[in-house]
Amino acid sequence: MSKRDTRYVCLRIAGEGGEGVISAGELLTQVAARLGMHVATFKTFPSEIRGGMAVYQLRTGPDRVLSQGDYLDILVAFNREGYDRNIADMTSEGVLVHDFEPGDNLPVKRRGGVDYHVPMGKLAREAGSHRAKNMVALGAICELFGFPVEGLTEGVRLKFGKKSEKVVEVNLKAIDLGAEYVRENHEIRHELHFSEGDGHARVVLSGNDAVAFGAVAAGCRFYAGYPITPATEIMEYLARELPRVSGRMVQAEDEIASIAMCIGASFTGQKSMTATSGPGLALMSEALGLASMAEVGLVLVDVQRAGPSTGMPTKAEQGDLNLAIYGAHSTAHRVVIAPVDVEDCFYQTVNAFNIAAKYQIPVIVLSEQSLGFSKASMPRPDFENLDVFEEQYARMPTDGDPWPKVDELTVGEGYPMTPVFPRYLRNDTGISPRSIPGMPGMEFRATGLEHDEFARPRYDPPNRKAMLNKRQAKFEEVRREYGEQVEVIGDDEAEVAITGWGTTAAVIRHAVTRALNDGASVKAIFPKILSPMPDMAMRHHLHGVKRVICCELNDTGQYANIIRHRYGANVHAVLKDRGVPFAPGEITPYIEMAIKAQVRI
Amino acid sequence: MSKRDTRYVCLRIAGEGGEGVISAGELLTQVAARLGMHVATFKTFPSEIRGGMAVYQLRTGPDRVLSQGDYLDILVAFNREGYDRNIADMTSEGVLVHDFEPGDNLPVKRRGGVDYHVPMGKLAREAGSHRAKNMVALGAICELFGFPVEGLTEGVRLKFGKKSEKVVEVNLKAIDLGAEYVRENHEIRHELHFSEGDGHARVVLSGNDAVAFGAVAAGCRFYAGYPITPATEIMEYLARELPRVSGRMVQAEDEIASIAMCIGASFTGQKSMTATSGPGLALMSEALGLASMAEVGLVLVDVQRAGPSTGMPTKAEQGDLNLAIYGAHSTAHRVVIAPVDVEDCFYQTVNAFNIAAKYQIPVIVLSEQSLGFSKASMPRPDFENLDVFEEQYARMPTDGDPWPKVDELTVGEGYPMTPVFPRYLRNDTGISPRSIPGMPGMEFRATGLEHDEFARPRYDPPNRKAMLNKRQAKFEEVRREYGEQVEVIGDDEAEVAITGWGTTAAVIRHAVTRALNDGASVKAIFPKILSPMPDMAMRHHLHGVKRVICCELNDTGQYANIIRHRYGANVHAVLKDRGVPFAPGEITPYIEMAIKAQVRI
Amino acid sequence: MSTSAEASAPRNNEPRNNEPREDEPREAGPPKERKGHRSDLKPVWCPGCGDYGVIAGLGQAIDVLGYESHRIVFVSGICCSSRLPYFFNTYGFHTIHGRAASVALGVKMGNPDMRVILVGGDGDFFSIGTNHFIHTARRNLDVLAICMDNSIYGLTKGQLSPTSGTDFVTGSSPYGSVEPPLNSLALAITAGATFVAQSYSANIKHLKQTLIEAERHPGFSFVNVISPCLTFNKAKSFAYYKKRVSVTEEEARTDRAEALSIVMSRDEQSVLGTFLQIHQPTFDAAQASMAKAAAEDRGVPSMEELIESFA
Amino acid sequence: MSTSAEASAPRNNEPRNNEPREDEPREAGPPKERKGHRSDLKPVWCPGCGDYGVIAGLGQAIDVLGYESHRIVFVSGICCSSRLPYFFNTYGFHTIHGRAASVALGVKMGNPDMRVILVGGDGDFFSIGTNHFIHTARRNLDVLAICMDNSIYGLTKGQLSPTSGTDFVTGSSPYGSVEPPLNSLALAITAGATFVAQSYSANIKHLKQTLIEAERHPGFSFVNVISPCLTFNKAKSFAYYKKRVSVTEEEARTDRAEALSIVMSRDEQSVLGTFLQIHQPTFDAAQASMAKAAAEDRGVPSMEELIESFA
Ligand SMILES: Cc1ncc(C[n+]2csc(CCOP(=O)(O)OP(=O)(O)O)c2C)c(N)n1
Ligand SMILES: Cc1ncc(C[n+]2csc(CCOP(=O)(O)OP(=O)(O)O)c2C)c(N)n1
Ligand code: SF4
Ligand code: SF4
Ligand SMILES: [Mg+2]
Ligand SMILES: [Mg+2]
Repeated sequence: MSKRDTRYVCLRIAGEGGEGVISAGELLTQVAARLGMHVATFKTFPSEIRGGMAVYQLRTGPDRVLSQGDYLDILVAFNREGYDRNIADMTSEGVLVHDFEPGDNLPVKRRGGVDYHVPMGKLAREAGSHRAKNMVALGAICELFGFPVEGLTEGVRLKFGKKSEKVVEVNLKAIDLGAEYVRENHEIRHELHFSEGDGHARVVLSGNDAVAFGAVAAGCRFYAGYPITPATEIMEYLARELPRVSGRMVQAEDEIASIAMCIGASFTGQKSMTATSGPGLALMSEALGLASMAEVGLVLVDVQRAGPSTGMPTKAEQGDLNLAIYGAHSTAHRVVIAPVDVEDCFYQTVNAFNIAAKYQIPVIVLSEQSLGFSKASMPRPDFENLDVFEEQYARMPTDGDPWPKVDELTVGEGYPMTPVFPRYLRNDTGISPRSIPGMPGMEFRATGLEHDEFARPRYDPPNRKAMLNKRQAKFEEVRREYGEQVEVIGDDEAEVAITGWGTTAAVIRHAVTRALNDGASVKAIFPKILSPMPDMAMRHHLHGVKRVICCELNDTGQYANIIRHRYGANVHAVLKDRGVPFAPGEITPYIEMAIKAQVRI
Repeated sequence: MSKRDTRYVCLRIAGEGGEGVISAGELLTQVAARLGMHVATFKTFPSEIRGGMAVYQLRTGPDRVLSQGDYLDILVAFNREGYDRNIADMTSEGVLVHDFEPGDNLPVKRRGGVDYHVPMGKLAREAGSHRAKNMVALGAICELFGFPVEGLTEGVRLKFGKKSEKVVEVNLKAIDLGAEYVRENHEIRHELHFSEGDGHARVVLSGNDAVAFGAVAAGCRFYAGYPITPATEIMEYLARELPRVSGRMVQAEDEIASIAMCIGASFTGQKSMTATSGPGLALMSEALGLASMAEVGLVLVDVQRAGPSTGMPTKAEQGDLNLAIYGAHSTAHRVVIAPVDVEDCFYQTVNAFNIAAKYQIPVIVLSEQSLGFSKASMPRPDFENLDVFEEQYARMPTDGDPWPKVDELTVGEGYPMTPVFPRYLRNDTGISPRSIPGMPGMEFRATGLEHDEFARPRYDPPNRKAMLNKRQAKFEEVRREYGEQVEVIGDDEAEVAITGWGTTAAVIRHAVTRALNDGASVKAIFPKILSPMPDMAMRHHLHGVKRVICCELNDTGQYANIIRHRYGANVHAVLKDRGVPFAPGEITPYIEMAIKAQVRI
Repeated sequence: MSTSAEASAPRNNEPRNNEPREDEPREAGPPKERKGHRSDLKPVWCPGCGDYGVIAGLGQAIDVLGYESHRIVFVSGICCSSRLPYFFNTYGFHTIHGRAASVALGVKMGNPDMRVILVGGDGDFFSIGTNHFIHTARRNLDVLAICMDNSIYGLTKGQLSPTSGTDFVTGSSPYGSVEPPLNSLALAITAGATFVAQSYSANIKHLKQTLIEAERHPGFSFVNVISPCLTFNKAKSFAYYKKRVSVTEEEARTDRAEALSIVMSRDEQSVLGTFLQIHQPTFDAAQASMAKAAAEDRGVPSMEELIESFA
Repeated sequence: MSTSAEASAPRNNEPRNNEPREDEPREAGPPKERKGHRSDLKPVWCPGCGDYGVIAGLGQAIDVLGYESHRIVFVSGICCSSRLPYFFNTYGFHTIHGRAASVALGVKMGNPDMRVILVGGDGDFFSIGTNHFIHTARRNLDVLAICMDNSIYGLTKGQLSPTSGTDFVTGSSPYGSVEPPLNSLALAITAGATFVAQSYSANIKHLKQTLIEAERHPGFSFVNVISPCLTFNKAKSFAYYKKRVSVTEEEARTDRAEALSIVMSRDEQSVLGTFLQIHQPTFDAAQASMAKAAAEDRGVPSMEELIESFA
């Protein structure tokens, strides 16, 4: 087993909802990123509106934080329940910072580690408000683990400065008191220490932030959506920012209207997006087919949550891959992309818009509850060099340069050639010239019926075949353009490969990185696009592989089945569907077993 | 190549919409069935409301008619267009009966065969109405091919007797004139002859009739639906007949309401059904998930049509298998059954209701446009011995026989045991006891949220795991109960197998029967249920098979992919997606190539 | 599980009673001390949420109505308000967002003896669910529909609702909404509801009385209950309504146009009272009559008889 | 494909014009002889179908309005009537059943300079599409919505429509419908349409004039056109309407309640005329004002500025 990399620290704050757990965690995260630390977070809050436990966890280190890791190093418990419910997740050598009498008969006893008692409530009241308990905790954390207190005080000023000077004062006092209490009452009995930042100030976004922001960067100027957990933040961000850049955000009456509005706006040339979760994606299935058939590009973000039906709306699951790929009557092509972490959410969203515009096709971005809600640090994107596709519309023909001829054979009897705009012109790439309302001389009627190159309804077999092929050709173009984009880490010659998608890919990366450090022969393969699958590259990387581990958060192995039927691979599916993400330590044993050829395929 | 079995005759009538093509064909079919001939039909009519060609085709023979075969033996063309558009489908030795001057410069010339001119229009006017053209044709058919004219005249009396004596007279006259004209003007120059019936009078139903009628037989007493081609006839039949048996039929405002209404009615213990086509199934995806999660059984019939989107609503395609199986966010179990012919539509619908009621699960019946619309003869079912499942509801506990204990472990902390009805009790089969509104003492709250055995919302991992397993167990029970129900014909030791589903299975049967007659070593495998797949039996029958041919009417091989990923089979997919069904002759070459190991897998 | 209970539910395939039910106001049962059939589950709503008032008024109304718990079916969609069925020990169905009206129709068709109470929030009823609301009202299905109107999306943490109104600032309308509000009372009257009333979750007496009358009315009864969301709609709090709510003394109208002119005047938005009550055939009764007539005219066929239409 | 055309469409990412458009009645352009921008495709409707009248009246109205073909976008759902966009050589979108209103909203948001005309049948608008109709009307989106009402489902060969009414016999109501009809004019008024009229496909003069006024009205204009289906609704034929149709002389009301009381009286069902016209801010204009204000208040940010909110 690989030794823990002690340069990474995983800290969890736990308390009642309303005690400021989340805001303390977010402040710490923000400050860490500003100082150039790498940080990734995870939070849960009670699924009912009020009451219950709130938990905020962050992991930091000197380099990219691959996942939340397996165990807590530090638990900051605002009360007994915070301890009881979280202590099982801490290593036995972990550090506990708490505000309760450990003398109480604790149901779970620790078998090692270091405890520090800090009377957070009491000190908060001393500082001027019982609500500053969380700041006392932060002060103590600075003192205990070498987190730069100046950064924190600066952070408090930035965050609360506008609100009121009084709040700033109370909070700073509370931080002081927390730090002071530790200095005066505790001797440091642990080794854990936050690693220093590299000085490159980073920004902190949640997966939902990164998608929403990425949309703006990609040129999205129309959004329509209907609120649904855990996707609502995307809409709320765009409600604030789209109008500033002359965009429009409409809260639709339901999900069907949302996607229909996007189809309408895209038809006029606006880059459009909607975001939803599983139940909404299901409702959109029919209209998505229209987008495919009428060849209208748009981006649909599905922040997956645990189902089926309403299921567990605040819990994690990767259960919508089948629906995204196969959720259509007949063949309705759509591209499916699943970002693996927050930074990827940004770039894949830009990617999604580019594909949607270039290929005139709907693109589904499969995010996930635990990704949508967790914040992580990332470098500011280089906007100058960001690849944003700008569509070239068709131009009116001139004498010397007329519209391309359509195939007389498929136009056929009873369907005369006419000089109207050949909106669905067939060509090698399947990508037809497009005009948009307002362009004179190139009027056409978009349609969800089968049609010919002039967009006229047609049901005869030769035309049907031609148009099916055209749409398929376009899909194959996407496969070709993105066919190389498969991330591979590890040993090229390995007989064991591990693969996964979305958030699970990030955890697999972590597990594989560890295994490689231990000298294991394994490779990890992550396709960037899940549909169309990058077959060439996948076949190449799977060549010579004897056993494939597929990990995903659902109970039927949706992705594993694809790997099986497309590549005939020997797949062992490692599935989890309890509403919580994988930890790398849950994956490691399967890698080991696969290497020893012990997995049952 | 196998020799044509001349005991089977395939006849097509073609004319303008409005010329009585369909009613003539239906009359002939009905009479043939009454006389104990086996008959199967196929019709197309223009997809626009009016105008265009109407075509009716029937194939009869001394034994079960497996499919429409490859070529026409007889073409009855009411006019030139009827000839032009259909002649290509006739064998060169075929018989043409027509009402136009073949002297006209025909674009398609025949290279053989026999022609008989019958002035149908003229004789019809003689008989008293230009609308009796079709009856003149029928008279000629009787005379030319030995169809019993007494049966026909009897049929006319039954059909039009109630309407008016005058109509009967005119029609009988027209039949006479047609027959007489042939007798007096033509010498019989062909060998084709209808085979005699076996005297067992059969009934004639379309696939839609058989589904609707099957529902009534299975105990369906609630139907809600929204009109859509090609499923509307199911609703229209039930609108007429359900009220007579105290049932209820509601035309809902849309498809989402349709399935929601069925869920409501099923919840009260009524056997419920809705029918739709692809776009409707897509819209129902979300609510279907509720039925799975709340464990409410219902039957959903999808009469597939060509997509995507509105596509080609009057054309054939088997494109909804993916949507039926995978069209859900997360794992929402549903059973999927695809009848292969008209008779199967009846029995599989009964089956679907039995499964829905017994397993408290939604069941999708995948019919298809060409099946829904074609009529075929079948023997009257033996209603006495028809297997119709009657649900036993839970009973109130008594002292000696209390409610089964639920598992204390999964109830867990904060969720006390209560004496309420354990609606979602876990047990070996996953099938929980059920109560319905009106039963005192067993009240419960059905829900689409994840829940515990008492139907209370619960999101914790242990309960989640237990309930996922419970639902999966139920699905495995269906697999077990229907696990042997795989139809296999042909050579058990064959290295080549051919498989397909729904209407295509019927055509494959035909092709394989021919190949077997030719001595080929091949077997055909048809699972009766497509989800859950009968894995045991499929594995058994695929054992030793080296090459598998999968035929289906869609362009991505939806079923072929399942065979690949479930059984790792070497599959060559034969796909067709032009809006028209397979003919057996299109399948035969693939069987031959597979036997010679020439197919590319 | 052995001794059979006295079940009043129809068994499978047992013919429904096709005698059209009398479409007359129902008589109250004997008032029993049942505490409104409340269940053991504690509501998960925020402290002070208006929906607590609704549950209280509803419980009291049910006590007066005297319905047995196994004869009541609560049907709800998805939202804070839609959690209500869990808190009663009756039959219940917590369905999906927006579709409760259609599920309720199925329940009522499946077993017309049940008292079906449809509950939900303003978004559940009038955003995603509008179509089903309208057509269920049009059919005059005999159910009681209660909308807990807080003019906000509570469960998803504060977005615009169709009843929020212009200039309203929410998470999804940070610059103020540009959408005029939907008048749910007017919509119900136009769509075809036959009993339309408004009440308030802080006036439990009025609420209880209104619910009793609405439930006794045969046909589609709609009660819009103003039920503030303390957490996400600070603008329309109890304090806000305290000044605005008044109870009308006027009688319910029997003419839709008249009732409409009352509920469409802006000032009437916070008036509590019953605005419309008309007696029209219910969907349940009309369906039963139709089935009875069909069986009489064409006979109740056996399967053997039915198949002869295909001979 | 080389020389660029004079395109008036906004290019990608080019900011929309946020100047709120004047919400005043539009002036007519110069009447041009364009034969209503008809396309080469011949309608596939049955001979004598009422929809031919609609296409004629619409073509004449467009001639008078003088709109150029590239500035018109027809949006339809799925049904016989929804085939209409194919028969005009303008931009068009034949979408899916019931969702045309939402697609139209997207089109209008995407390019507010377009004249968007929404067409469909009674089922498309008022059965599966009711929800979108209501909320698009409520927002007062600046489009013209034309329902070709034949009180039947034509394309699917004759089933009950929400506007058919009680006792109506169709393929899906063989014993006569038990559902009261939906009053689409009343629904439009209640939902928030700001121009509501009825016309008749056999009175092309009235139809043309009504469509011109409706189209010139800024905001959601709804015109219900009685347009008989000869094939599947023999009961409501031209002959049936001939006796019943009358043209009102009254002025359009500016008060919803008043307009409602007119369209709700049964006798008024076959009255042709304009029942409501009110001037209220359109959704388009309100959205533009909001965007303008947001940009002024908070500035038009570059991406570099925007990301600082995450720093
Ligand atoms: C198909 C679908 N879309 C969206 C949601 C998310 N959602 C749940 S409740 C709700 C609206 C809640 O507002 P309201 O109906 O007014 O009820 P309240 O919570 O205020 O009582 C939404 C949008 C969902 N569960 N399902
Ligand atoms: C989702 C979906 N459901 C059902 C249909 C079938 N369908 C097509 S048009 C139509 C109704 C046609 O009636 P109407 O809207 O009144 O228009 P008309 O044909 O009478 O002009 C229906 C039910 C469909 N195309 N899509
Ligand atoms: S969020 Fe609002 S509506 Fe929901 S429980 Fe809390 S107060 Fe009630
Ligand atoms: S079916 Fe009716 S609505 Fe459709 S085209 Fe024919 S006449 Fe017109
Ligand atoms: Mg609400
Ligand atoms: Mg119609």
